[in-house]
Amino acid sequence: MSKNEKRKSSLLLTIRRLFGIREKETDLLKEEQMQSPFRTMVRNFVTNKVAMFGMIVFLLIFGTVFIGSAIYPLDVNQQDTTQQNISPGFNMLSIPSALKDNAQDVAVGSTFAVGVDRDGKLYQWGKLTEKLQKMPDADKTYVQVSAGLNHALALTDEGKVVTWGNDRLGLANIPFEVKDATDIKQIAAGYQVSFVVTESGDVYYWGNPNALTISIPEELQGTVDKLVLNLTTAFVLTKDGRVVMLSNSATPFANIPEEIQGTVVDIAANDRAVAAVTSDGQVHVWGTNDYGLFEVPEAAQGKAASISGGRFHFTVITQDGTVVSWGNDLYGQSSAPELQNVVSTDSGYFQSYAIDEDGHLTGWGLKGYLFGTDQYGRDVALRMLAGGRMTMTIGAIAVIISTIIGVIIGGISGYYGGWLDNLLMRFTEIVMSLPFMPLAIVLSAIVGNRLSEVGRISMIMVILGLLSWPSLARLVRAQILSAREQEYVTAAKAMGIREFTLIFRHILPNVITVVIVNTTLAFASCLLTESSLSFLGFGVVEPSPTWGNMLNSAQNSDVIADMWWRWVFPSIALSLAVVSINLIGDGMRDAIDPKSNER
Amino acid sequence: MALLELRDLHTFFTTKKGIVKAVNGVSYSVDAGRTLGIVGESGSGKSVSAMSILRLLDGNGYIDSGEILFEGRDLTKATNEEMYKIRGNKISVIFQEPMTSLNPVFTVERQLNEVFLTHQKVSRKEASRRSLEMLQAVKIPNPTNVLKQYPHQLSGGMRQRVMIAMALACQPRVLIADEPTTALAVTIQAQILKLMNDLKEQNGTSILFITHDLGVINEMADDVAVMYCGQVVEMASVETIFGENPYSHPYTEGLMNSIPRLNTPTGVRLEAIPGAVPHPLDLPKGCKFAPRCKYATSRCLAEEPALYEIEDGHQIRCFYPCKADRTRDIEQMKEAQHAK
Amino acid sequence: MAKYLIKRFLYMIFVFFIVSILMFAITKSVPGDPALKMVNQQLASTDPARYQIALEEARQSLGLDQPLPIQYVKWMANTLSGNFGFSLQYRRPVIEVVGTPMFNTVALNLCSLILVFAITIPLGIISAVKKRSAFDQAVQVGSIIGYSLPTFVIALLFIYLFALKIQIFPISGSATPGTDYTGLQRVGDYLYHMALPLLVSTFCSLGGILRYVRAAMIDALREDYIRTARAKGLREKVVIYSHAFRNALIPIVTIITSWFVSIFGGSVVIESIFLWNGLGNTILTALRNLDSALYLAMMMFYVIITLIGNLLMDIAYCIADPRVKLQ
Amino acid sequence: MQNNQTEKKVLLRISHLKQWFPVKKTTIGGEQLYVRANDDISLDIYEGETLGLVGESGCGKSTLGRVLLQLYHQTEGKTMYYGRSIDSLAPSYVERTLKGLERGRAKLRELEARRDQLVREYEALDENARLSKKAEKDKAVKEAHSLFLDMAQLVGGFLALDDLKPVKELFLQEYRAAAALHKMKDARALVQISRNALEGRIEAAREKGKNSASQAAKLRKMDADLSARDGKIAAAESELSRIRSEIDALRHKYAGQEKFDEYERYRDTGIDLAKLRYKEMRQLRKDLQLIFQDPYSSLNPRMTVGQIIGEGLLAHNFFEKNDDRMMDYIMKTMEDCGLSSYMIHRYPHQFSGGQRQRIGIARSLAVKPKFVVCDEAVSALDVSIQSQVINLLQDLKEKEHLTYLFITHDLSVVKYISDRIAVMYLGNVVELARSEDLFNHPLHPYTEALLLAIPTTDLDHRKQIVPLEGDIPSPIKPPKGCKFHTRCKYATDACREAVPDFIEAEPGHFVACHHILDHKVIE
Repeated sequence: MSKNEKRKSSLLLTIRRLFGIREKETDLLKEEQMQSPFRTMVRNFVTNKVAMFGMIVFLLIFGTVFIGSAIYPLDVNQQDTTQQNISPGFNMLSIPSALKDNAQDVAVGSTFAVGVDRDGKLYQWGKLTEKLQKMPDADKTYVQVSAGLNHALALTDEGKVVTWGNDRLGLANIPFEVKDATDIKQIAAGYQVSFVVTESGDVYYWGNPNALTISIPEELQGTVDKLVLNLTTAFVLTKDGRVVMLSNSATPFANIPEEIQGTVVDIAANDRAVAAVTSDGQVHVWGTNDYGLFEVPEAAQGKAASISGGRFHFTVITQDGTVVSWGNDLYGQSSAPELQNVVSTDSGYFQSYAIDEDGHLTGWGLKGYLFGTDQYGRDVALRMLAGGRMTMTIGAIAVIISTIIGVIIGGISGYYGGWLDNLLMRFTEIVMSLPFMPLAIVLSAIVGNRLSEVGRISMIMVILGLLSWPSLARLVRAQILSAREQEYVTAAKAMGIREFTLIFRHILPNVITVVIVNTTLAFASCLLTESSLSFLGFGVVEPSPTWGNMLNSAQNSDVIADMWWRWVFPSIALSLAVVSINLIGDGMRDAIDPKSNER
Repeated sequence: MALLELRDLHTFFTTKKGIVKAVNGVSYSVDAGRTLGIVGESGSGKSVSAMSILRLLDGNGYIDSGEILFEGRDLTKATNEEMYKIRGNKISVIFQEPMTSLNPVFTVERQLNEVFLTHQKVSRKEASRRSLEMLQAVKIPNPTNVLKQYPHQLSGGMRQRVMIAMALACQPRVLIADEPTTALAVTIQAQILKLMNDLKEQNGTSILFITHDLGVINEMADDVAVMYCGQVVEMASVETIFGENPYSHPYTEGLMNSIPRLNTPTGVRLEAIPGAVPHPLDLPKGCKFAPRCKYATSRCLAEEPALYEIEDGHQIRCFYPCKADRTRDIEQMKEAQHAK
Repeated sequence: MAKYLIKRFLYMIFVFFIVSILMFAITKSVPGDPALKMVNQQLASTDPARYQIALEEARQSLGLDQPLPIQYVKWMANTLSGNFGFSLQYRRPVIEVVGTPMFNTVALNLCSLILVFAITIPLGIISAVKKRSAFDQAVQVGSIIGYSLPTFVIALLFIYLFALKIQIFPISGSATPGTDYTGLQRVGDYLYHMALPLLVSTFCSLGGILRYVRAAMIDALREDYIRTARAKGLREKVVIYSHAFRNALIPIVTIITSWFVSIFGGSVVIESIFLWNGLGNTILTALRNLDSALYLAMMMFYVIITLIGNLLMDIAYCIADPRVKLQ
Repeated sequence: MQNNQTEKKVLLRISHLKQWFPVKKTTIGGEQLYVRANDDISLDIYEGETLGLVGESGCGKSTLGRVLLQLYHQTEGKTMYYGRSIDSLAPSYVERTLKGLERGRAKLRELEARRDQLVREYEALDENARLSKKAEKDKAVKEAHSLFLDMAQLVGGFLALDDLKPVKELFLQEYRAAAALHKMKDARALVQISRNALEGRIEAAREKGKNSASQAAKLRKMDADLSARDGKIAAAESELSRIRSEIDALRHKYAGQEKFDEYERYRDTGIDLAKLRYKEMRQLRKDLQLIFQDPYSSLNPRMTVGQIIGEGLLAHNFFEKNDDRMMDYIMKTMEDCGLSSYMIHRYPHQFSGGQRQRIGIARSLAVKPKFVVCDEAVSALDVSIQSQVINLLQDLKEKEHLTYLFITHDLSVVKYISDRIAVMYLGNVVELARSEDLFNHPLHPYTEALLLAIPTTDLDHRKQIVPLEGDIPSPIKPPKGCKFHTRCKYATDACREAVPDFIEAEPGHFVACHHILDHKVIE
């Protein structure tokens, strides 16, 4: 007969006995057991609306942070210059309705897209800088568009080129050849540069010459059929179906497979690789094989008609007019929808668009960022999840450390007293007289410098833990002292209870409740300290995020003023967390001794 | 014409669990120059009734109905302004805990002076002089030093003397003494009781003396009101209560028999009152004392007796006030049961 | 009293030394050779020999060649004789460097101290007297939120509101650049710059203190002697503001100092946000440039402040409460 | 009075008990002050009596009660307990003393030398000079005596022998035998309770109509074990008695030598509580119980009544943990103390003051004590409840043959309940007598004053209270000489100088006063 069975049976026995006495005794018994002090505490807490509210909020935050960061893991080193400081919102793919079924050409920019409809009207959508918003005069009719990082080009029916958006670095001053030219065939806007290709096969470009390493060999002029760009360089497809890279730097881009030369019908470049479609519909990819760019899907291989490239993906139109994308699919830019008789596509950055023969325009890929991006183009929302987890973990572990130390020291000096007590209390006072914040900063600055990231983080925990235990120690000591003075402890002693039982049955229960409350409140304050440290740059440092150091970069006025999303969201999260925890702590205190909520 | 008279006073407290009827229809009166002793167990509402007189009920307490007539005017209707003028001036109080009833951060002098400065148009110097006189009046050894001292430097007895000095500073008509000696050692209690008696003789102050100690009541009071569950169950002169008397309330009777007296022979069993004071939130329907009363009949449990004058100056709240009768009845009942 | 002070003082000295050793040890564990900062780095390339010599001289002048205990003793001796060493980053003796920051910090914190109590005490009293009234509830919730919000969040918010949206205060600094005000103008400008940091640090402290004042007041109002005071016929005002508050003051006084000390430390954040040239800012820059002498001095200063704070607390306590006798 | 011959059996003998509490030092190097809660108290408590202890608040009566139970570590003096023979506990201090017997006697010789010298000096002095010298002399006498007692109590007359070695060996043997026996008995007790528990379980099973063979077997095994142990114990006992007889033989040999006989008289079978270790005392606590004044604070709010009462039972091996019979026992105890047993699962806060006090009483009496200290057991209760509790205490005393130390400040209660009464003032027992004697003609001025100060419910002497002037002096710096002299109307120089001895003025009536009252107070 196992132990708890025994216990059960004895309970049953008593209950039966209670039945024996009188019927109503049983519910009386229930009602009585409801009244155990612990139950009462719980009831007090649960009935305290404010505290429960805090509890719910905290649990929500906690859940989101830990589950969320598990579902959407953050690559701490992932950055993207093309996506810097994008404001929150999902309008990157929101094509103007006027254009939707009447599209002629579309071009994808870093965070926006430009399109022209069959009547030659210009449209643009997505996240537009002020300069981009200044669109060229609408009375002209346009035939072709192209979008760069933060500027755009358009070609009028008279074959004139117009440019808008970023006008620095000479992007504004179109060279006179281009101005005079009447036979412009292709326009291409890139990273701080603009290109045009003429019917006669000549290439002209202007803008920041150092943005990409470009050298156009003389003999090439007059043979160019098409030009494609990525962030680092450019390639041309000659009229005789050859591919030439417009730079002689020895990048992986350079090793163009020889066998395809002369048979190429279309090329595309993204920032990892270059792809060419040969007359037999084969797709050849070279460069670096990230995101499985080299693994051309079956659907495309051998049936490819034309191709276009985004930042890390390619999109192919097959001979039977369907669309296939592959490569980086972080934002779904490589999962192309089922489309029929597509005539043209444009893939750029993280979106792709396709136009079919009746001018229906479809787009897929990155819609935008929930909480925007920061100065390195990192998704704030993602970082907040990871950062939240970091902050809370640090806080929790720090609290655990300090609680352990505090309870042990407080307990020893409270229970044994005498010289030991004296010693420990002096020690506690000394630790208390250390200036908390400065010392924490100094320590993390000095010690932290020589540590790995993990080491640094764990050091922060330790520092917080080591500096924040004294108050708890004192509290525990006081509690134990008062508990030992309790009459019922004397009673137990007089009864001849074993010392062990005395401690665990009569003294500790008084302490534990207090410890719990204190720990909760200490958790809140640890969150605060950690984030303050990180905020000052002496806690957890980039790239690994915490709510504190996400605000670190928000310390200048333009960020505060114009890029509100970079500080508002982390602030709200942190504040909510701390407030809710404090509410919980308060609730607990009130629950434990109802007199205190008189206060 | 009584100096202070409570007429059917009801003082209630609102609590989470419900309304506590601490004082539930209390009427008693203090005549000029006499001492009314109020005796009762904890929770009998004796202190509350007294605090209602000064309208010094804490937060959730309020006077629900009834009159408090002092010098002919009803204090329940008096404005705060009037109450300020009465408290400490016409009616003053001595509390149970001399240890905590004095403000620890002010000197005795300051706390005494305050009384004069509030109620009499006098200069600080004059106030100090009178304070000194008061200390002398309450027989405090070297009063000049005590004036300059803080309460914690005084012994319990001394503090209580200071309290008395403070209370009697303005020669009040009525002095409410709320268990003034409960916290004191026996010999000190005797000193304080004597002092109060002497001062009463001197200034003819009426005293409302509240205590649970029948002995003290016997020493101090001229008239006695016995309270139970927020009601006066018996009121008479102290001789009637403690002396031989044909009439009494069973509760009073019980109290008298339950406490051992010096002349109670050892070994003889005490007649204890069974049970405990009912919880203020579920008071019995009929006579509040019925559940513990050995004479209780079905009538007692059903309807509540009123306080009425059985003989001149002797009021009882009981259907069976005559000792002899009710004991006989109970005997007969016993026999009847035996017969069965 | 005197006896107590002496005893306490001795104890302070003891603690001071303990902490100083700790600090010294920490700073000595800093990587990098401070001597490098003193020597002209061009020499390294042009004339390595002389560079080495110069370096050695620098080391000697900084006393880095001696074993740590000796260095400590020397440093202590200097510190006690008022010489806090040489700031490498300012190339000036530390003592000259810390003057202004110290003033700025003290000014900032004193002002916020005064403001905080000017606000919290009346509020606390009222909400204690009107316990569980709507007003009180509001104060309660407000204060919890108040003391929960991180300093820097408040700071960013206030900058956004009062410096950027409604441009009434300067964003940062302690004086308008390019101006050479004198006299009152200068003071005015100074205060104008102090306003925002002051506002923030005050706002951040409100919650905690408010709760404390309220609690202390409620406890005081519960005491028996309050009933006595009422029974004496004292007006409610007198009862609350003279009797109750005087007693509530005892616990309040004791936290003032400890809290004051803590905001000294806490003002690091505020100072760095508002580029307020105070101790906090100085210590940060000193750390960034590994200016050990400087931040060592800073740390010791903080320690001293804390110790003195504790002493003041005891004295204040004894003054506030006649029952306490310091001996 | 140490060894007054009396037919009544002494249960507890307190001699020269002191309990001083150190006052927290305020200054460094300042002299250490003490609260002299108990200052040199000597009294006997007889089996089956109720000894009343009265005095004003702060006179140290509660302290005395708790010192008896060794809840404080007593500063000085002896507390001998006769409820058990010393070898039923075999406390370690016996061994210590025996081992150090020779050294002890050497020390004793020195002390005695010093004492004799001081006494001689004292004798030489004249009356009032003596007064100032008395304290010093008494101290020396006491020191010598207490050391002497430590040893004499154990070895008696043998202390007179020149060569203690053989005796020492013999006594050590005896001790070891006793200790071994004690161990065995404890072990047996543990087996016994688990056996009982098993039996209980088997019965419970039988009620349910189940019969477990394995359990029955187990039971049989245990019984076998027990009887085996009994055999061993018997052996050990015979061994012990053998050594005893040896000692007796020896004793016989020396009997007649007058010094031997003189010492022999001090032999004492009592247990010196102050010398016991925590564990040893813990075992004795079963016999010595305490009922508290404040029923609210003396019950752990986190435990149910069942747990509170059961705790002691478990601690003293009455039952095995979760033995169903314990429940029955607890419920029975509760009913005995006037609590309905269905309340067993209630928490203290669900009871009224009177019921709580009953719980406290039940807790103490559940472990079948011999001696109970009632520390103001009724003072915190309402008048009408007081008498209930007093009656309960009386009944239980009858039933369990208890001995009470009844501490209170209420004279009428103490007179009603107690056989003898001790009056305390400022840490001293000033008078001790049969209660009628004390009330009829008190011999100490303080007692007299106390009686006059008590307000009574008797009409005839109302308004006759004659208060005692002056305040109670601080127990930290009590007055020199007779502590009462500051308030005593009969005080003389003698009182201011010398501490009066606690003498038996009339048979069974002890008093400590220089001017014993001859007149009667209450006719």
